[in-house]
Amino acid sequence: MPCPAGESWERVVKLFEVTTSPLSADEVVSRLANPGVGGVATFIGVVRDSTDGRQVLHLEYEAYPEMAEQTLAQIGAEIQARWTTVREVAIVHRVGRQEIGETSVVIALSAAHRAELFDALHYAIDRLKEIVPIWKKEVWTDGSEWRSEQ
Amino acid sequence: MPCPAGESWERVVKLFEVTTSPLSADEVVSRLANPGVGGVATFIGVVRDSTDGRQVLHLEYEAYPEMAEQTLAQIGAEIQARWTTVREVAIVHRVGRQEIGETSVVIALSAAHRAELFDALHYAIDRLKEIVPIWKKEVWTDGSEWRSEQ
Amino acid sequence: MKVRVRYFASLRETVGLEQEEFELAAGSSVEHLLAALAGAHRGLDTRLAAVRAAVNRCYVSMGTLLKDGDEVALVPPVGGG
Amino acid sequence: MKVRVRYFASLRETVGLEQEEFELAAGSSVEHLLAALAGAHRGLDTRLAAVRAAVNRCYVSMGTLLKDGDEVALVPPVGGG
Repeated sequence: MPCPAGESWERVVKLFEVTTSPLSADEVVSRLANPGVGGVATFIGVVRDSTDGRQVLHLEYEAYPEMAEQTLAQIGAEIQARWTTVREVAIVHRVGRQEIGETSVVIALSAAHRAELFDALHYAIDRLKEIVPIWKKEVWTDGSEWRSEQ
Repeated sequence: MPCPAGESWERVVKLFEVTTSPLSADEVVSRLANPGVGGVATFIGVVRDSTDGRQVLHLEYEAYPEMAEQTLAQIGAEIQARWTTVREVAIVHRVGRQEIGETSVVIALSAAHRAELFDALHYAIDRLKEIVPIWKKEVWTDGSEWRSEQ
Repeated sequence: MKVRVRYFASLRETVGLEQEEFELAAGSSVEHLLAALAGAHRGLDTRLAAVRAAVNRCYVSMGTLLKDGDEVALVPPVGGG
Repeated sequence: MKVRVRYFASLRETVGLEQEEFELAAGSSVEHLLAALAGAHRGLDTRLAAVRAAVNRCYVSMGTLLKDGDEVALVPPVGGG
């Protein structure tokens, strides 16, 4: 008699993910877990209460999720090709409604030697804002607008 | 009759701290809490399992705690003087025995605009290793040694 | 041939659809598709200059030829992070 | 005058003390103190070239004059992070 179906014994870790769940930097960093690594750098995007002096009530993020995860993985590959001391990359972006002060994105990079982490981290967030199909709508008391940095 | 002594209603947040407790990046980032901020970058030091190919069992960190907290605060002040878009800085360093994979230090910086975060973060960890009176002893199966990058 | 067109964010609101099946002549390019969509959806025309196109989840140039069953996404300026 | 001397890490192990009160002639500098400590503690002499000194928790140069009650830390090469 075959074993009953159950949860897999494997822990499946997604390094590049779009999710509606709240984000934790510790949790994203734990996806990199590797005791050989000496340093991790993260970028944490936080929902701001204003842009251009206008009071934001909350944000709505929308994604093309399949392509967003694919482009996040592409950014990871670009980084590892360009900065060879970077060991692992994880990027998790939250979508849906988000309140002021909540975390919208966590980028985490690990390296045995830290020198290249910082340029790579800067590249990761710039590139995310350039190619990843995720959009954000600011909701004010008197209206709303889709924002982009482009 | 005076009110009985009790806990203060104020939440006292230490931005620069030496502690024996385990560290959380989320917790250190929360010390910066400010809804006006759009980006946070962190550096997370992780205890490595080897240096120079030698297997490390665990590390022992020792500090001159009063001076260490004072020099951490000095690094924060240096950063805010040099990179004016950096809003807040928090640095928490753990001391005592630490196992492979544990977090030894968390540096967190916030800024309304992200461009300067990465250089400032790089400066913070380099400067920490230069001036903060904290020492680390590697313990191997066959001995131990105080390490420094200098 | 038929392609599946997906709309997001401001374009989703302009068109009023998340996606649709769209019938095209064989040999059509992305550019041909966009022109046809602009004819079919009021208000889309003026928005297309800022739009990038992705076919099967990869960005492509406007001259890229489409084939039956392709998923074509109209990507307005992104703003994650 | 008396100063409090604090030892850390490898120097703490060399000297076998975490701290001590040390009697010095008035007008002594950090350099004078270090020379006196090297005379008092076997094995310290060869270690001093790599040591920085902190007085009352601030790094100082070797020529800095000490005063009664100062806390002087001998800081071997640091290695936090």
